[in-house]
Amino acid sequence: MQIGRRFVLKAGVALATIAALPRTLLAAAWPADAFSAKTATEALNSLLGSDQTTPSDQIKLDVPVIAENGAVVPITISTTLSNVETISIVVENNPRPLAAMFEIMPGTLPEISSRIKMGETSDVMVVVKTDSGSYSTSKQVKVTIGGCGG
Amino acid sequence: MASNIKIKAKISGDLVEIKSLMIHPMETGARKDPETGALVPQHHITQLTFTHNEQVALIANLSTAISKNPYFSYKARGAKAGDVLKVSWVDNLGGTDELETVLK
Amino acid sequence: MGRALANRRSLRRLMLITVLIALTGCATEFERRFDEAERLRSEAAAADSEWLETGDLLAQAQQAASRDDLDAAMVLVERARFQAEMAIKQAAREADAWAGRVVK
Amino acid sequence: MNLRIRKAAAVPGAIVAALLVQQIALAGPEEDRLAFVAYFQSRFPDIPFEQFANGIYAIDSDARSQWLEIEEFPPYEFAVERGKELWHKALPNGTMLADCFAAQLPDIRGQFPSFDVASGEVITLELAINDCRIENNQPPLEYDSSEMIDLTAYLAFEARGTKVDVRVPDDQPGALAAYESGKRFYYSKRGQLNFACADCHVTSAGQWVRADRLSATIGHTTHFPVYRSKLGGMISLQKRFAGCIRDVRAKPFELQSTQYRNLEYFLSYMSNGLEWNGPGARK
Repeated sequence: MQIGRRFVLKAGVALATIAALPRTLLAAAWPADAFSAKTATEALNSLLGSDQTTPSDQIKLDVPVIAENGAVVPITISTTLSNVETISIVVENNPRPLAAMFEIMPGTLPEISSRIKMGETSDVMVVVKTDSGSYSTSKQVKVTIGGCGG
Repeated sequence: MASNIKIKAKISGDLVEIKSLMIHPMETGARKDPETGALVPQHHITQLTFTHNEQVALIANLSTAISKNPYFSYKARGAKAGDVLKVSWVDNLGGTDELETVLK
Repeated sequence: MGRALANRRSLRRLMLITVLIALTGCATEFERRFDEAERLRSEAAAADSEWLETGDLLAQAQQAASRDDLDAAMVLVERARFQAEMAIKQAAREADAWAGRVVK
Repeated sequence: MNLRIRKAAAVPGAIVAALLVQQIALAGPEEDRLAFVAYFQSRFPDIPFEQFANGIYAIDSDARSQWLEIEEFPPYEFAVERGKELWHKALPNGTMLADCFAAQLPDIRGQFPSFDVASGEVITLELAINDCRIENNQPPLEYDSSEMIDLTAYLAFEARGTKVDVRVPDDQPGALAAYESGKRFYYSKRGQLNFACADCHVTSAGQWVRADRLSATIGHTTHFPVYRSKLGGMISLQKRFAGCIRDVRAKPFELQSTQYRNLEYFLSYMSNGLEWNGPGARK
């Protein structure tokens, strides 16, 4: 389903056409099972068919060492890997580890920034899926309880 | 009325950097209402789509682990002034919002 | 007494005291202590020195009294009185002490 | 009522002389400010003066980089946009809020807090906005309503780059009294934890309280209203005062109470010379 949809998108069909596609096809787009998984392994198995990823130093992950506020943790990801299809953010110690999965279309560079929530100190893993496999890197972000901060 | 989505785009050469910020509570479903003590139901954007001239550029599939009032940025090639950029989202409760802008 | 007052929790403190006196003909030990603690609380407030929970403690004392739980009510009133006294002492001490901290 | 142009009331020379003596005894506002600047510059010799307007982000580099990420596209921009619409919308009688202020848009924020001779009180930007509404038969806005926050966010944004220049006129005994009252508030211990504002933000500035670092006094008032990530929304300066006061377990005062306005007057004076850089983003 995922592949079929990407094929359609790569063919450059307008969004209006996609919106007209059967509901089931669109529903497949938001991977509900992966998002409801309670462990990183489960989430990756559901999302990519395997939790096996190749560690790669071609992925750059910018996250703070100590999060100022676990509710807003800036994250920037970029990679020099080619033919990137998706980029996923997995916060291992969150109750639902999969935070986001970005589908990168041709012409779009694999350079993404966002802000995520972290319930506690955790490794943040980024998985980049290309046409040749799944690659990953991870960094620990410490989340602390505030002192006063009014 | 002020839109609930904002876009900033910066073209340099054939590269464009797109930043977007939107108002959404991104409720986890685990937070209690401070007044009533009742759990606030989960309410989050599930899918966010960016298109350039009606071609899909980026789809972000999201969970509640994206911060309140979500922010995203990305870069794309082949952009030029006059291109139409559109951001749209749907959330788990059927809510939607979108914003269209012309690159300058 | 408690039964007669059961529905009066939402009335203001002063009203409660008035009603108590009206019903019993005289102020009980609890009422006297409550009155005193409330007087000290407002003295602390007038000195811009009231502590965070003193008013809440008094409200809780009132609720306990209206449930006929006088033991709990007395403990709460006592805590409120202690806080108010400390706050007044704090304000008196600070009347001069603050000046010694000024950065020169 | 015209809030911005006030002729200095004539004060007999004897009173002026008496006040001068008193000021020397108390150390005047400018001496206080210079003492603060010297104190913080000796505590943080590597931080240029103008950086103090960024609070703790002037001091902590990991926190600073996260703040800069937020500033890439800060959520307060929505408040600024809404505030701009509100500002440019006429009141029912056709009056614009701008008509109540003599200054140009970028200078309105910087006119407050100021001492109002007629009422003998410190006037904040929030009071001035409400005075304008009342003069035009509109109900005042709640001080922490989104409309008020949005309007002040817009005025703060327009004021960016102008310098804080709060005045405590020498010929206004009431002004000095209000300033002194705010100063005294800042240095007085209060609450169950027995802390003065100054205990944290002067003596312990830069130190950790659990996972937070304490900011310095100078720069405290330059960037409000602020988007707090913790709240996912905007708060005013005085709401922030209330938060600090609750943290030391003292009972907070009403927003725009005399206590808070005098405190704002003193604290804003301490930021003189820094740039207005609101609205801000904080954790």
